[in-house]
Amino acid sequence: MNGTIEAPTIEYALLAPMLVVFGAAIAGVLVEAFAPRYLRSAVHLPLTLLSLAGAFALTVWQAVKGVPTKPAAMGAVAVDGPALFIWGTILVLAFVSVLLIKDEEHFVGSAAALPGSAEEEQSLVERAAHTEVYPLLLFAVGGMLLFPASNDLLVAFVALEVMSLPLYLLCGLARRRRLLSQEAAVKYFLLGAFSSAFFLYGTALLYGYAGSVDLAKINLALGSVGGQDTLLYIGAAMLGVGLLFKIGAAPFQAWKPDVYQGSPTPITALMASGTLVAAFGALLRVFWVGLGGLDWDWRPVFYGVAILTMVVGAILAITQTDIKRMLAYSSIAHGGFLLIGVIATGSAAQNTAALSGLLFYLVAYGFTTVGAFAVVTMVRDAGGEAWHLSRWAGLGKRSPLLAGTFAFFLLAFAGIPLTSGFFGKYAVFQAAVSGGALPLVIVGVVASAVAAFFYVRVIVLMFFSDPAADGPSVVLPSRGTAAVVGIAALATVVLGVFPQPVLDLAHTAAQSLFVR
Amino acid sequence: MTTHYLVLSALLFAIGGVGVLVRRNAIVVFMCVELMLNACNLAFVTFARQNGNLDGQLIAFFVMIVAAAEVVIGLAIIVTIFRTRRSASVDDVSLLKY
Amino acid sequence: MEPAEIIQHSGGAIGAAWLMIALPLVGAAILLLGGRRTDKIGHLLGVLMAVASFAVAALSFVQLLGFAPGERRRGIELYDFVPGLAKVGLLVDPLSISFCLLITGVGSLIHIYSIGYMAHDPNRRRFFAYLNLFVAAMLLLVLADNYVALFVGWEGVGLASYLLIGFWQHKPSAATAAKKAFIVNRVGDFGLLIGLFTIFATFHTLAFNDVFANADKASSGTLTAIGLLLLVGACGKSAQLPLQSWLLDAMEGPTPVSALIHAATMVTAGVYLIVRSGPIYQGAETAQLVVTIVGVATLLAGAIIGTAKDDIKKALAGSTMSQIGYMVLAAGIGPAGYAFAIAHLITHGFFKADMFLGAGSVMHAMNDEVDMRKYGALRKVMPVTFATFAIGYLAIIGFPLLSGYFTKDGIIETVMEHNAVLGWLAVLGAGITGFYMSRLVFMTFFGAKRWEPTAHPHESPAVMTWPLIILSIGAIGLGAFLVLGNRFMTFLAPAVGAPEEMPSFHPFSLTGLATLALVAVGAVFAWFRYGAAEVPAVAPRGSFLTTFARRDLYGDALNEALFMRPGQWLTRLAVFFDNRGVDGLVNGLAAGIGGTSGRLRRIQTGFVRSYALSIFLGAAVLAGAWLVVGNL
Amino acid sequence: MPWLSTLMGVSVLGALGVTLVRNDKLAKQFTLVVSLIVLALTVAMAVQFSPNGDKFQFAETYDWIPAFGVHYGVAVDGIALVLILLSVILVPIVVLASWHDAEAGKRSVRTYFSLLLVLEAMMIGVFAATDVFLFYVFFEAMLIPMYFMIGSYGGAQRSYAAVKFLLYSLFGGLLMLVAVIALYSIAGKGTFMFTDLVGTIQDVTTQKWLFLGFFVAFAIKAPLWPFHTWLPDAAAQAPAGAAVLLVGVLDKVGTYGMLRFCLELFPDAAKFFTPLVITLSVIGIVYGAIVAIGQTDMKRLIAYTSVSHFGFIAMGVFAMTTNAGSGATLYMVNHGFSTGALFLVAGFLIYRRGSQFISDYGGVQKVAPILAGTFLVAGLSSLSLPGLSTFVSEFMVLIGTYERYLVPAVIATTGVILAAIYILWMYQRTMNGPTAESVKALPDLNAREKFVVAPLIALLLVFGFYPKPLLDVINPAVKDTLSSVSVTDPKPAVPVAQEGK
Repeated sequence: MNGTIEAPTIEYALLAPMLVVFGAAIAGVLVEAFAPRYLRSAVHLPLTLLSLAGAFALTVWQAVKGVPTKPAAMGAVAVDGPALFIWGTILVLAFVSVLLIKDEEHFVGSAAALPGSAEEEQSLVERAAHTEVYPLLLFAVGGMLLFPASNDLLVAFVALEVMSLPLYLLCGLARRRRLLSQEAAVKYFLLGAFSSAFFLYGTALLYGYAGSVDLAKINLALGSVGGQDTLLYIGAAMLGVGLLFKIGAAPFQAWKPDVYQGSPTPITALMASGTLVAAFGALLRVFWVGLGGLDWDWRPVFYGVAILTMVVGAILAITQTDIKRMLAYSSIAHGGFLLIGVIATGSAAQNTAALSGLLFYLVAYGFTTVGAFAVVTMVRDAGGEAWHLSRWAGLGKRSPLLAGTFAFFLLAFAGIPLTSGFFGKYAVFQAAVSGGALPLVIVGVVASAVAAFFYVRVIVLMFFSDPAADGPSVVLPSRGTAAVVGIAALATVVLGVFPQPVLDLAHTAAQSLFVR
Repeated sequence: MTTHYLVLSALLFAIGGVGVLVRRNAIVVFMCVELMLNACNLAFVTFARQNGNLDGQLIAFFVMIVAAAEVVIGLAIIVTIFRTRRSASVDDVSLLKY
Repeated sequence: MEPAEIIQHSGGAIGAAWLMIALPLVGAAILLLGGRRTDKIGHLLGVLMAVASFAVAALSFVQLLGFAPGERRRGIELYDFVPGLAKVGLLVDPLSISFCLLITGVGSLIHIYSIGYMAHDPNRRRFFAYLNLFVAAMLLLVLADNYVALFVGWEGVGLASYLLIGFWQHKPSAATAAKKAFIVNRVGDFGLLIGLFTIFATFHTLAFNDVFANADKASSGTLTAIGLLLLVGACGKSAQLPLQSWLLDAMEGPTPVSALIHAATMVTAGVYLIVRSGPIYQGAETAQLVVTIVGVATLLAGAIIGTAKDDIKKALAGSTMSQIGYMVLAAGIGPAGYAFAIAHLITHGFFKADMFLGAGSVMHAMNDEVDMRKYGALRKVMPVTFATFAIGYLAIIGFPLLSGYFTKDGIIETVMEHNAVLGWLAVLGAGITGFYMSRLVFMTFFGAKRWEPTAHPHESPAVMTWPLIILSIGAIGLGAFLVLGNRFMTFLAPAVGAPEEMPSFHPFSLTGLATLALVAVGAVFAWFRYGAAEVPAVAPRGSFLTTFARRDLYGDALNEALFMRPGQWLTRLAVFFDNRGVDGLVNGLAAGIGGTSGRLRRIQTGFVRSYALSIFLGAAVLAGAWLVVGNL
Repeated sequence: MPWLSTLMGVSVLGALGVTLVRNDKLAKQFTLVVSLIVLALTVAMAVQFSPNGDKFQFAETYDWIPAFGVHYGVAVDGIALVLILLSVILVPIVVLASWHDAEAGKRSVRTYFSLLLVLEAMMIGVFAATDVFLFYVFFEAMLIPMYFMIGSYGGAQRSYAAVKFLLYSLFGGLLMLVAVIALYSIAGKGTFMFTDLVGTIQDVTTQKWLFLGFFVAFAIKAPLWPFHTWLPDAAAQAPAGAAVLLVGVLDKVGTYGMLRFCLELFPDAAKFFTPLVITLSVIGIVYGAIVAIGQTDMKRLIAYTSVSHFGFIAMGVFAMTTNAGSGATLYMVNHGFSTGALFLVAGFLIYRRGSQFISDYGGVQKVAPILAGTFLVAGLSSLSLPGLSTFVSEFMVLIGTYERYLVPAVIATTGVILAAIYILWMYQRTMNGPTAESVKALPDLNAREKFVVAPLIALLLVFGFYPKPLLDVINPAVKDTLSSVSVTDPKPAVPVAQEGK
């Protein structure tokens, strides 16, 4: 390599969706800087929604125009079938989550003010609001888009941080229960930083091994380079730590319950859906593209991780008394199920099946999750959202429709037929079985049987037990929230009865697999 | 001879990691994380030298910038929590558990 | 000589033989579904149906006599009941028609009698419905041309007896007795069912014709097994040892029911089954031997029980056991015995019905008092009842020239030829019969009045006495008519076969004289103890033997010790095991998972640093695992 | 005409309709009408069924999820047809029977009846499904409406019972799911159509594992000993109507599944496991009966009798003789009617007195003769008294089993005695003896209740004396099944010239 540096070529068209989101984010910052306070939210909301919608439109256009077969931006970013599918998913989920956020009930007036202090009163009186939420969210979404599309580890690292940092902040901005919120932020931040350090170290080692951070090059090196396997293995493991942390796979799941519980519910919804999707996208890309030649080595390791994750998620959820915590553990368990799909690699056809199954699962789970958290935002009492399960007793009698919807979401989580959750699980398990991971599937079904218990428990609470005297009331949802619940429920039904279209889409997306 | 640098970076990384585990003060914990990042930088640079390309050194810069961004966010969060709790000990923030 | 072929038949009374079953069945249906509306006509309809059915039987009989002896087995196709298993048809032959006549004839008389006996019972309609049901089921049992249909009738009889014995269900004792009767019968049916299964497994058919035609082809082992299994069934229905225990409790039912069960239906079923299944038994000596032994044992046991009972009905019940024992004994011998078995069955039907109805008439007069120690000297106040009862009594003890004399002696003679030991035991039985029947008569109709002050005995109304008179006529003459000149044996031969040379009746055989002598001794002994002497109002403690007899030879005690108590114990054990064991396992598993969860969630301490530790260690483990796997 | 889809469609539309009706009374009548329409349609379909025509008739097949090779495929053979008939006959009866049951619960009456119709659609679907995956979907989805019916409208322990029922069945279902997936991948046909899958699995070891996957699910559903403990709880807590559908129809899916899937898909494995299954069945027969004798709660007692009866059915299925197979299928139908009648009459009794405990009754026969009478008839059908249809089926099962497995059949026959004990003892304790104070004022059956019981008893009697119509439909289907398992009836020791008669 000589000193001359040739100007990089950037396929802006391909990257358009990301650029739009990031652009909107920056614009948002400018709004914060110059627009008068009373205007801000009025400007932010349409800006955010439009940008997300636009980005989605561009993604679709991209997909229709034809999936590129080689990485973009000098091999830094790969906009391929899976990436586009994941982008679409993330953008839709983000859009839905924004509808939740719109209702500023959730966010603190001024984060700097001490809880219960005069300042806070003041900020409440002024109806002050952290409208920075929107640009922050957009940055996070941008990161989510970049993360699974990043074709080299450096970009992946940057994307990881771009995605995480805003979320750290957003976690701390809850309006109610601010101590918990701040604690969630601190925990998420410290642990996130910690884990990303591992990711970075892994990158360094792999760079040392392969002489490049480009996934394709690393994969090439796997065959050629010899003698430095230790470097390779430890590096891969460290990368794994960073990615599995984001997924919340055991033993890196510890942050999930605390953060999910403490954060403002809309942010939890975004994290539980968007972040998870992005993280899985990245995981797949790193391990299938970057370390694809190594799968005989990492599959067994993930085997263990998957089993542990499913078991921990399912078992710990049983005794939870806080709805958000319970959903967090359930999302851990689902992460385990999804990992089954990651492991089910093999022939090209096999990979396609596994990948498409995984993608479908992500969509199905994403929607249901957002819906579930949206319902959580609506069940409130004096102290804000009623998180404790005991407060949900008899909800089915007070407001059958909402409780019914929530029960439906729970059944979807449990994977009962005629809900999206069932086909998600089925697709993944199916792929795993034909991939020869039968034992894993058996653990999976046992885990889902255990998991079914705590979903059912909530249904029992809502429908079969009598309402508490001072039980929580269901706030009349803002149009946004109502829309979210509606969309989620609709998606859960449609994907549960006519999954074929989405399956086809996922299949075509997976057809090309990841570009190398 | 580059192995010495690698060992050093590994040591730094380990020290940082252990620091995160043993120190109570949030700021210090965070500093340890920074230390880990810098250990990575050292590794990058070393490997850059070993592999004879500039990528590693380049990456180091990226990492510094990211680290800087992290500092901004991190301090913001830590400061708010310090204001509310009058303590920066990470062991005090343990309301969320089980 | 072998049974004749079955000729498919249609037309005439025999063609309409199904009416015999249908009529009473319809009667029962109308009365049960009709509800209170039919209270008025209930008893009349019941009687009408029974009599009509008797008419059909009589006509069929006449038509049957029209055929040459070899053509007297007429089969009637009805319909395909269970495809591949059983086509239901009727078989009208000398055997079944004899039963039909007995059932419908005596049955009708009992119906008529019941009009008077149940006059004051609010549920008389239901009573007649059940009676009709009983008759219908019994007719199906004897007319069926295959074992499935027979079994349907068989259980139908069981049901009817359950309903009738428990007719006064508000009395716990009645309800229990009914239940006991059904369950004990079920034990018998269990054997019968297995028997049918074996038959089907062997022949792949359950039709009498095909089975009997091919019986000789089957191995004697199989035939023995079938024979014994059928015997179990027979024991259940005919109250033979060891399944006799229900019969004495069955007295809880209204007296006409007892008459019906003991004389015309139910208990005779077992004898019918054995005789009908003759071809099978002829291939299995062992089975036959067992049958005869059971017969003898029961006839002695019944007699002994009869000696100690103060309850008039129970005493009669004992005698029934004993008499059925005679029939079974004869049936066990083979063609030589069949004719006598059935003949005795018919005559017994008459005199036993006569006596039971007589006893009913007495109870009716003594406001339902059954303890004979509270009777005495009734012959004057109830002349008709006494007269008819006396005839029945003389008939059963085998007083010369009355029907019992012919039929029972016939049996004893045949048995004697067949096996002396059994023969002498049968003679002994006859002697005991003489004793306990005399005892019964003397305690009831002779001696001093021992009535309750409230009792104002009176003769029963005509509707009750006329049946008695008719029955007693039968009790007098029927035996001679059937036995003399082997009339009945020749008639029956086409159905059940007959011995090579017909037995000749010789009145003054050694056996006959011995029997008479013993009976006389018994009667005289009874006279001195109960006729001439004063009968204590309360039963004396009596010897060990007496208690033994009073307690039904400890039959119930035995059942209780062997089956009931262990059964209850087993049940409790099973329930406990089910709740604690099986279900406990299920719930335990769930609880276990819950507990694990409760403990495991404690690792989520809430301290960042411990989370970090888990990440750190996780990373180490991951790397370690990777190195291990990678270097494999 | 797409008969089966129409049937399901009508029920589903009915279910939606009910939720729209504003007034409860109207909703009930509406439900009744809908269920009667479905019944009428089914009968109309049944009469067009030609017993000796193709195996599956009224077939409809559309792609549902090509990606998984899943079809919406429905059709009926003799077995499925009679079971569907059973279901649609029971539903209107149950509707009529539970006229007031829902009012006890705090939840709306409309929900209850709409759930009932949803359940009906699924019951039809599960029996009609010719696509294994579709079958599974119905198999699992069925749980949900029943779960809510028990949980919302049941007795004191309802939520415990409902959860136990759901999780237990769900667990079995998930094991089956694994087997279903494995079946699909191993068969490699790319389709879930039953007929295409038959005979695809040749390797015996594979068959064994898949068999177990299916069998356990069915054994839990049926339920077979020792997977039965959920049934007494569920049945005892469910409202009488729901209990009837639960025991009468839902559980039949288990035995039906054994006959249809376990046997035809994995014949060798089925033969291999026959001793095991027969043993379990026999244990269930005796054990269930004995435990039933010891029950103090009427509904639990009836539930345990069903455990015993399901033992008979499973034994008949796995005896693999024409008689036993047809008998078992007939048994499924008869048991539906008989237990249905028993549960409903017991329900009436309990509704009057407000207690399920046998000890709280006594001498009811005196005050409510008709109720007692119907109770007795139902009870007698449960102890399979000749003249009632249950006898025919039990006799066929036993005789068919005896042909091949002598000892099990003999042991099973003791169930005949035990049945007499548990039924008659319950009857004596509730109906006979001196009338208990607490039931002195018990009213007898009213017109509605008579209408509920009459058809059941009529069916029991009619098929008790003339089961041919049903058997003519069932026999060919069973023969076909057995031939596809390639077993033939054992030959008699003494061949008799003309068979049958």
